[in-house]
Amino acid sequence: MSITDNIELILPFKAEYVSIARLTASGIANRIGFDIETIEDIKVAIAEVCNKILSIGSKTAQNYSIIFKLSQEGLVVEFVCSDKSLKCIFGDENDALGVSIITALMDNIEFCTKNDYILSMSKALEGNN
Amino acid sequence: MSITDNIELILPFKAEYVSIARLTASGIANRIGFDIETIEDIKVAIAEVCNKILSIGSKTAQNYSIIFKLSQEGLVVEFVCSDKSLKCIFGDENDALGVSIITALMDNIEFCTKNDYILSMSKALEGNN
Amino acid sequence: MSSELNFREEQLGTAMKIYISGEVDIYTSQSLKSRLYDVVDSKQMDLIIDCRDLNYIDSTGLGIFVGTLKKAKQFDKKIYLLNLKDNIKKLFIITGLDKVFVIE
Amino acid sequence: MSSELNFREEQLGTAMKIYISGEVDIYTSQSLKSRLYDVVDSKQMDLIIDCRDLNYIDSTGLGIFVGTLKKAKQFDKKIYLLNLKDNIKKLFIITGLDKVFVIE
Ligand SMILES: Nc1ncnc2c1ncn2[C@@H]1O[C@H](COP(=O)(O)OP(=O)(O)O)[C@@H](O)[C@H]1O
Ligand SMILES: Nc1ncnc2c1ncn2[C@@H]1O[C@H](COP(=O)(O)OP(=O)(O)O)[C@@H](O)[C@H]1O
Repeated sequence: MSITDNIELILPFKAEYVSIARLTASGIANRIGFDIETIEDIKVAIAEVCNKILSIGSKTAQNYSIIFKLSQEGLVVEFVCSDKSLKCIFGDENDALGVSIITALMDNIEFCTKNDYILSMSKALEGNN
Repeated sequence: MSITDNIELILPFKAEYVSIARLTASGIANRIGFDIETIEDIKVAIAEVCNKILSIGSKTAQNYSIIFKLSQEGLVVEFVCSDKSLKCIFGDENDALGVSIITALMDNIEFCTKNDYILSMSKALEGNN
Repeated sequence: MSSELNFREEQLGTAMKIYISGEVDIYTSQSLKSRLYDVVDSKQMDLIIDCRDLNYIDSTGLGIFVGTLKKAKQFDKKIYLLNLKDNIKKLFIITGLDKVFVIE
Repeated sequence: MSSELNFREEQLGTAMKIYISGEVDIYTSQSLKSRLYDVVDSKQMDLIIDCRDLNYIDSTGLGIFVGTLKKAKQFDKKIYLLNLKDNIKKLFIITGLDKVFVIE
């Protein structure tokens, strides 16, 4: 059984901080041991989710949270917000580009979930299972 | 009056994640508009505090938090942990190097505080007040 | 605030060449949009976008390229994308936009 | 796990030259400590540490340099630090360690 370490980044609902999410994601993916191309992929996918969360916005929440779950198997990324109206955030026609990018770059994505998080996605460390 | 945005990074008590703190700190300092040398200074000072928190460790807490408060005036960084025994963390003779580094690189440091955080330090955006 | 996206333009005969450098993301994309739309509207020429120093682009930026292309087509003009880095070319392929633009 | 700290050694007459590259922090510092202590103990020579590719060091790493120097002095040997980058030289000056080491 593999130990999981959680790292959490909490960001304001502002476009200027998505670059912080990208940078932190790169560092974490590098720390786990992903190769450079996969680090870039994870970074891009995370930014796409941040973009969408920001484009919807929230009437009640000031910030949202990215939880990185690191293990020997790889990385799981969960997006969380106190505003529970943020669910199934992808779906309208303008999302086609973002969705195709996320889907191509990550292994598994839970777009619509009954769990507490907005969205969850994962990348395995060895191979593309 | 200046708006303050908070960014929070929550890290496990593990040495391998201090590099994530450094990277996130660099991105935030860059976003605020600090020059390259000051970005490096902030990064180094933050890592020194993380090192000390890790070297003490905690019997009750799994992780600690770095809160970055961004404004037009500059950056305030607070270190927070649910383990309230983490107070006045610097002081023994082995801390001389770390303390001299932090003190030289940051503008103001609250080493021992009655507030909820372990330690707070700040860097002003314009000039070294 | 450090500037993460920069432009440089030069006229090449009947085409406009634009160098984009830095990162196009949700934060910087508005300046890309106004710059590209502006050039298409005011010049009404073919557009050559040189991406040799473009390090990052997201779906917001790709959408702006698409929007620019639609505008250019109104004037019967083309858009050429030059020197895409591998990570960026990958996004064009993933999204199928490699078939929409002339990528060289 | 990517490797953030690397070493390369070469013998120069009666001195050992060590190239340190990457980042010395609380996580990587144990490998620096065992490497430097090992070289001092086994070779008992002057130590030339070339830091041209050392990008980062923290107080943990500085402390290891100090510890290595103490060891070296037991054998009456010196430590020379070469090609410190500005950000690292700054830390030696701040901590007063620029007066303890021979920095060239
Ligand atoms: N997945 C997609 N495939 C093709 N075109 C897309 C896709 N997503 C967005 N677009 C197009 O990209 C363009 C983005 O334009 P936008 O930057 O929003 O400015 P505007 O809509 O004001 O022209 C729109 O024309 C939109 O139809
Ligand atoms: N502020 C300081 N000034 C001078 N020497 C210091 C300072 N802080 C730590 N040191 C010294 O740096 C060395 C660090 O050694 P260390 O890596 O902990 O290994 P060890 O103590 O096992 O030799 C110690 O000899 C310690 O006395």
